[in-house]
Amino acid sequence: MSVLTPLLAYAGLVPLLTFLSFVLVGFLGNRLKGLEWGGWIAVLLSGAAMVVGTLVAVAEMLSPGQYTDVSYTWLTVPGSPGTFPNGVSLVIGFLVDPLSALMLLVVTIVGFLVMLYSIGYMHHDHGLPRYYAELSLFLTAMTGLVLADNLLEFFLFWELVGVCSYFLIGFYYEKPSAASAAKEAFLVTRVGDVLFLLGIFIYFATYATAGGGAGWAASGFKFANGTQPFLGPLVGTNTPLLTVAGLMILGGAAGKSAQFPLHVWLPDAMEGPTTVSALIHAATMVAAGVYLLAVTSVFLGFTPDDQFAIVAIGGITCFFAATMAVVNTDIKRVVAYSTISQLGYMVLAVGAGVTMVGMYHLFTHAFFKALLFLAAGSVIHAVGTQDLFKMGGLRRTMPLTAGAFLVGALSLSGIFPFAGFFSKDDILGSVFQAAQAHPAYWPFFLLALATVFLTSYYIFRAWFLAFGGPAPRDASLPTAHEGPWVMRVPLIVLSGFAIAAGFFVFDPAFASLLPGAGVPPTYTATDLGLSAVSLGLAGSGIALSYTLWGNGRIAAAPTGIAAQMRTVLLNRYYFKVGYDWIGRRAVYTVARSADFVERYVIDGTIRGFEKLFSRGSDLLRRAQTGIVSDYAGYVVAGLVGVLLLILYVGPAIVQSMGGG
Amino acid sequence: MSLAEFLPEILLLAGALLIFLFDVLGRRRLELVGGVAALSLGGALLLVVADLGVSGLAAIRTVPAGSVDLPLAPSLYAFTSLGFVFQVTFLLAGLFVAVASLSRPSDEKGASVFFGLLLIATLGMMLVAVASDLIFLLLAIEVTSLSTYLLVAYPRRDERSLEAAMKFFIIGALSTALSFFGASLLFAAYGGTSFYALGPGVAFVGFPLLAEIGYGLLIAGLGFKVTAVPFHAWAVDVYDGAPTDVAAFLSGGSKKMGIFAFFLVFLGPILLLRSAPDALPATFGASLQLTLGILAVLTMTVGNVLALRQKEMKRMLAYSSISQAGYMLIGVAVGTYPAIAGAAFQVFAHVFMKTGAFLVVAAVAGLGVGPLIEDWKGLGAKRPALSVAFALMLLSLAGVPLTVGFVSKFVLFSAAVEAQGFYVWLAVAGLLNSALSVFYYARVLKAIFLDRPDPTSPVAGPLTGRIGLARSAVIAVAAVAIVGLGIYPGPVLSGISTAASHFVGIGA
Amino acid sequence: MVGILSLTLLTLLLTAVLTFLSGRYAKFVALAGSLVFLAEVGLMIADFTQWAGFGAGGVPQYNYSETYPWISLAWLHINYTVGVDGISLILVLLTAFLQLATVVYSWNESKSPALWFGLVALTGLGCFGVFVALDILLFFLFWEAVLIPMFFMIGYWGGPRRRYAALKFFVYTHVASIVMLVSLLALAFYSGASSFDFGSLYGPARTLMPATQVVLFLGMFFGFGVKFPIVPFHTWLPDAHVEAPTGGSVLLAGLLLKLGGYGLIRWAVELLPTGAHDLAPLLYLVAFTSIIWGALVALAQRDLKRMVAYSSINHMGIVLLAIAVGSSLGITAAVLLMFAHGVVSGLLFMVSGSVHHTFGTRDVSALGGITPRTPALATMVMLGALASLGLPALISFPAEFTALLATWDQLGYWVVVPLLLLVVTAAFYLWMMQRVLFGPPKGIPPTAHDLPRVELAGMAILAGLAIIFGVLPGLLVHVIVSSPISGWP
Amino acid sequence: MSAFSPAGLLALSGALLGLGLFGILTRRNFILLLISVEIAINAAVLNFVYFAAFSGSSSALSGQAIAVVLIGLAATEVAVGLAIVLGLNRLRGSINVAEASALRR
Repeated sequence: MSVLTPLLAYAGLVPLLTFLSFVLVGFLGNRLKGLEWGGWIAVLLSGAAMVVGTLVAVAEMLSPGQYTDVSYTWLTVPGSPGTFPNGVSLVIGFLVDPLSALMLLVVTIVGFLVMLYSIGYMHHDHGLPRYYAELSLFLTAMTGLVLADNLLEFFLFWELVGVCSYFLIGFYYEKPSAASAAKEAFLVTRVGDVLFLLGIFIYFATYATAGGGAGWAASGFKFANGTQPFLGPLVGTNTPLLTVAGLMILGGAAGKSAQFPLHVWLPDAMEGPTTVSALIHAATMVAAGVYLLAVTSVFLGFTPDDQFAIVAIGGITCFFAATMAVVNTDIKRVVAYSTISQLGYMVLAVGAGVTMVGMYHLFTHAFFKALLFLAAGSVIHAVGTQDLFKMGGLRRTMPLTAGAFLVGALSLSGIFPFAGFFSKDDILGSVFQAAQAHPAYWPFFLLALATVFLTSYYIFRAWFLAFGGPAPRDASLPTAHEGPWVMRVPLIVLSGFAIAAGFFVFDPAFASLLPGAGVPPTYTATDLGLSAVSLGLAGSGIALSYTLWGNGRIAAAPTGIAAQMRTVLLNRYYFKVGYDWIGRRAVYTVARSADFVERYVIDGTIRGFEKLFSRGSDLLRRAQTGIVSDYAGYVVAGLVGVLLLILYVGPAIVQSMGGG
Repeated sequence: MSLAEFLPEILLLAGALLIFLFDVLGRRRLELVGGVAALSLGGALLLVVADLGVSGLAAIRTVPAGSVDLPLAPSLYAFTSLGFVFQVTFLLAGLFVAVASLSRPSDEKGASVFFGLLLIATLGMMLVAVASDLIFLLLAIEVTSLSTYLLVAYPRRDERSLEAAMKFFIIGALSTALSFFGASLLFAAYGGTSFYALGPGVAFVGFPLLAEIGYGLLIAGLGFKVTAVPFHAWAVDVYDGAPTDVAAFLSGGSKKMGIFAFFLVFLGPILLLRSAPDALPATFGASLQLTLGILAVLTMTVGNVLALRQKEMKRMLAYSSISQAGYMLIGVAVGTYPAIAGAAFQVFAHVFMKTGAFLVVAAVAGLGVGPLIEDWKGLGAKRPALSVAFALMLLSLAGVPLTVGFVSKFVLFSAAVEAQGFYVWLAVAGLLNSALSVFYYARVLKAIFLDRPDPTSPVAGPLTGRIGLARSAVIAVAAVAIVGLGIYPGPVLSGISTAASHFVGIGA
Repeated sequence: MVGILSLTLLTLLLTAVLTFLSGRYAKFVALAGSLVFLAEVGLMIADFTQWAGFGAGGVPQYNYSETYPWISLAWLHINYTVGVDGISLILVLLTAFLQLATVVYSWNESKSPALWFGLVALTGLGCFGVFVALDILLFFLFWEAVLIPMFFMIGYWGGPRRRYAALKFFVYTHVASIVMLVSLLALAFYSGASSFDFGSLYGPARTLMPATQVVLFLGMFFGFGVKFPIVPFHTWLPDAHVEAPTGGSVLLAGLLLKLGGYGLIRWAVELLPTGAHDLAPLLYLVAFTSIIWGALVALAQRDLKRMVAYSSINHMGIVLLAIAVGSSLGITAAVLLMFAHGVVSGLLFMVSGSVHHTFGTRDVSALGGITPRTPALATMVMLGALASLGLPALISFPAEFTALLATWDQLGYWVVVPLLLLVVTAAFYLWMMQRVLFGPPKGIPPTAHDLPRVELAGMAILAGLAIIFGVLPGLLVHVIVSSPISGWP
Repeated sequence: MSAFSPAGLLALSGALLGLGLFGILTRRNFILLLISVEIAINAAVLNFVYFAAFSGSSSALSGQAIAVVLIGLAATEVAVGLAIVLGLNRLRGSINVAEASALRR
């Protein structure tokens, strides 16, 4: 306990502050030209949110393991016999526990820095009130997600961050590619969301009455019960149903964190402003998938089968995404692929049972990846292109940016003593250990190890192409220059984090935010050996990169099988093509055929009836000849008919119906 | 037998004789003869209402309460509450037509013939309502038939009227022959013609086949009156060709008489089946009901389908009239007292809707508007009150809520469902048909209220003709009754329901 | 003493009559009437603490109930009986809001305004009546009464094929009501209930033989289902929507479809629980068909209104699914979803209407990049679409979530079907937004202006509801669960 | 009375009715139609007279009386029919019923 502990109950202030920013900027932004269209309000309030967020995190550090939950009933349905005998309560609440405190720290700090950076970066754009409002709303949703005290609320904010991401990717909505990318992002993550929902249903229904008292359902399906997990991880229950539930959660996480095979949207999401990429598509929202896995593993737990699936997805993704980064020529997309790849590492760690190690990497990654993006943004801001092959020599005109990018790249590559080294190394070590207990993990460990080489190769390729060499390869580029102070300060701060964040966990107070195996990392002989191997791989990656691309060199285009592989990689393994085919061709064709059936078969039948009646009317009226003898004929025919009915048909029918 | 019991009928007869006397004396002004007719109809109506036991009118009651609703003894006539209800209906139809006709030109030729025959025809119907013997019934029907043939033909210079009368007569005579032949076969089978002899609990003397054929012939013969399909074809031509006021009377009166005749003739075997299943071939009652049910469905469906694309207003109303007869036949086919009550209420309601509608058509024709539905375009703006009244009548015919037509159909179809089993399908058929009917009523409403008049149409002009006070009053009364009974049908409906329950011998 | 329900009926009737008679001041009368209506409903809700509970003999009681004999024969007892429970109250609230929003939105109606606003008031009257009537005849009377104003709205103010659409709408739904009526009558007579009152039907009906219940339920399911509408009896809906004027569409989608859902819950499920239970597989099948079909066909539409219409079929399919599930969670979800759909589809139809008169077309592929020119309209398009595809913090989300949770509870993995179709729903709305709102401007006439103030106000009412109750669905659920349904197995 | 069989008589009256109906259906001349109707009615008269011979006394009207009334009715029918045919003949100059078909459909 400390003086700050009572603050934990007010963690809800963080989303509230940013929501206030959303409302103010959203409604008044158009009249606040002097305040950068409300941008400064957003900066101020996100700064306040950062202060509160940091204080909350510190308070949590000072009371290790503390669970503080404040919640409000959202809706209550009374019980009925069956699954929910005591009714269903859905609540909205704010839970501060070590994990959420850590996430709060990341989100508010990066959020504030990006907001500040935006003042400079976005200065010349139109629609700034919209931008700042949406970004504020995003922070609201993201901090809400972080503080969610139950899966439903988690999902609620999860969707909201998704829609903010949708709007921000589509910020330059006049560009068809941006509009299309926004839609794609929404749709692909939606697939994951649907799986996530199914997972929620399974958990909710399965454990409705578990957990003592009136049961989990009646208590709002909360993660925590005051001071401890409500249900506790379901260790030892390895039922198929729970495995499916875990897989569904993994599906949701894969959608949000762009894991294989739902990774396609993230590179395209780079259509949004670079600031958005830094905040949403590098540091926070995409990490929410990992956070989801972590939260699930802490409060609900995964079955062993789930864990294997998670390890597999993580391992495949980190390698698979890295390969695509190797050939890409767009500075932002290279960084985007590296994000997917790094998220793969985190997923791998969570799957391997060392959740906190994954979260550790999430923490360091948020800073160095945001740094990389903001540095890239600085470059784009200066030269107006994202094509690496047009750039060159920018270290001369933009030394700070070059330095920042270098710090980010070193951290990403896992070079000692940068932040990335500690966390990534921790993952490799932990998975190595886990693989000894679970041999099936070995291939994925090897993939992760190989990725270390690829990572350092592609990120330094990007650095050499952009900053190395004498001058830009495309002479038509404008002369680059550093951005204003609002852009430089975040670069400096983030560089500081990218260098130092790795050491934080060696402080026990901070480490209490990551309570679990593997944090802080230990360094046994095996670990040191593994570190040496990975450092060696990273170093050789840098070396190869320098050989091929250093000093303004352009490597010769590959030939033969390598060229073919390059085409495959440039086409992203044809995943996008395939998904497009499913979406545009398969589903749409089915929809068109349904429409055809709708118009001509279903509705056609109805119209057939209409015709029948009007034809019938005309036909019957033809019998009204006006000639009385015909009418007499009808009478006689009717008589015959009536007699037949009474004497023969009627009795037959009546008898067949069983007498009277 | 006391003559006083027949005071209403005598009043009608006396009125008719007085009118013919005036005619002989050369006093032929329409107001005079029409006034006599209206007064005798009104007086008779008052007396019959008193006979129904309506409180406050006991003093002028002519039939002793103790002789009403007695079990049918072998006699020529018997007084039943339901019969009185039908008498009220007939008299209302006659009165409406008579009063409305007062608005015709006072020097019109043949006025005394018209009003005299109107009274005689009503008299025939009144007698039908008290008949207790098949021959008495058929003769009473003949009284009405013969006078209505002549009523249709009374504008002697009109070729259309004469053609209509000719058709009416030929089919009518054919039906008469069939009815009497059927009656003779029943006579052969039962050895008598009293409904008591044909009714429940009476021994059957032999020749079951003759009885069945006899009933079959009677369906055909009486089917003519109720315009049951396929005995209906004359009706449209006759309603079309006849003077519109006469058509109003035919649809409001003579058809209803047919329904009552159906009750009298066919309820016997149907009820017999229920009380003594072995008196006739066991399946006969059911197969009779089946036949009547099929006839009902056929009638309403054909009537509606025929009306769907009809372009002339009068013919459309005539076809719709046929379909309405189909609904009423449901009551006969079901044969329970709620169904009879439903049919009787439908008959009662029909006076206001259909007779009223024909009277409006006559009024509009008097304004110089043509016979086609499209000639009515834009009338809503020119004659809003008349148009709204007409709209109410059509909506009521369609069975739209808050009109009497809705209540009557609701009760009728409820009753069919109440009988359960096979009869539920009659309700379904009836309801589907009422859905179908909405089409052509809506078409008329659209023409009147939504469309603009053609420039050549009289409606586009000043439309200065007068409708006349008497006719306006009748139309207004009918419209008010439609809404009034639609919102609060309570007393009338429960009276009819009680009467129907007595009619089948429950709680007599 | 006239109770508040009768008073409200009277208010609506007076509003309708006065509106018809007040010529060019009709809109003011209609607005005043709608506000009074809303106030009365507000009073009811404010005063409503909980459902009246079961009375003697397990007969459900209703709040604010009134009974007067109407037709009383030996074999036929019909009363004027009205009353509400939580379910009806919520739908009444929806009625009041939608009527107000429609009046506001169509404030500038220039074609026979007296007639128009009168018909709007009549529709409100009919729907209100349906939701509060507790007697077969009274219920049917209001049920049918709704058709007439809607018929004229479509037939007189509609698009080029309005006559066809109006007739189709009328006949289709009328035929269905007839089947429903016959089933209700049969229910009354076969059960031997002492009157047509809901209360006196309740006990006898629930004890009917299972076979009878199944047949009767089937009839009612068809009758109510066409209003839903259920596939394959749904083709009246797209035609009616496409041709209907905007206000008509709003009321049609927002209120008329709810009549079907309400009727099914109150008159079919509640009275024939065994029938509902035995026919649940059929209901599931139909619900799934509607969900899949609605979403798929919507995906192939280019006309904005048609798209929204088919998405309505999809959403009402989920309502049906939740009703079929039948647990208290399911029924609650169904009612909440009906409220949600009423608000959201109303908003979307307003949006479609405004798109049409702003740009002269509703063809999604003919439009593009309207956001800069008409930001308010674009915002509303976005809000409507997002609400419809189930974005949290907007009203559909809590409803869909509870509905699907209830579905999982009963059906297990079948819930994947509606879940996957959520992706398709998202797909067509996103495609529509991408085309219409984003990209380079296209198909924008030089005269196009942003929303007139009244249209924006009408939308704002609904958008506000979508947000308020999206954030605080508990306010609605608290009322909904206060009904006999919530006491169900 | 067991020896009594009405078959022969019924055949006769049935034939008469059939003849009348045949005439009504085939003749176009109004007068011939009237005669056909008469024949059909007389089939019923024949039945009444014949079955009256062995009917009990339960009937309020004896068969013979009915027969007489029916004959009178037939005469009235003819009178009305002739009135109509006269009017028609005066206006159209023809008594062919098939030619009077202005009212139709």
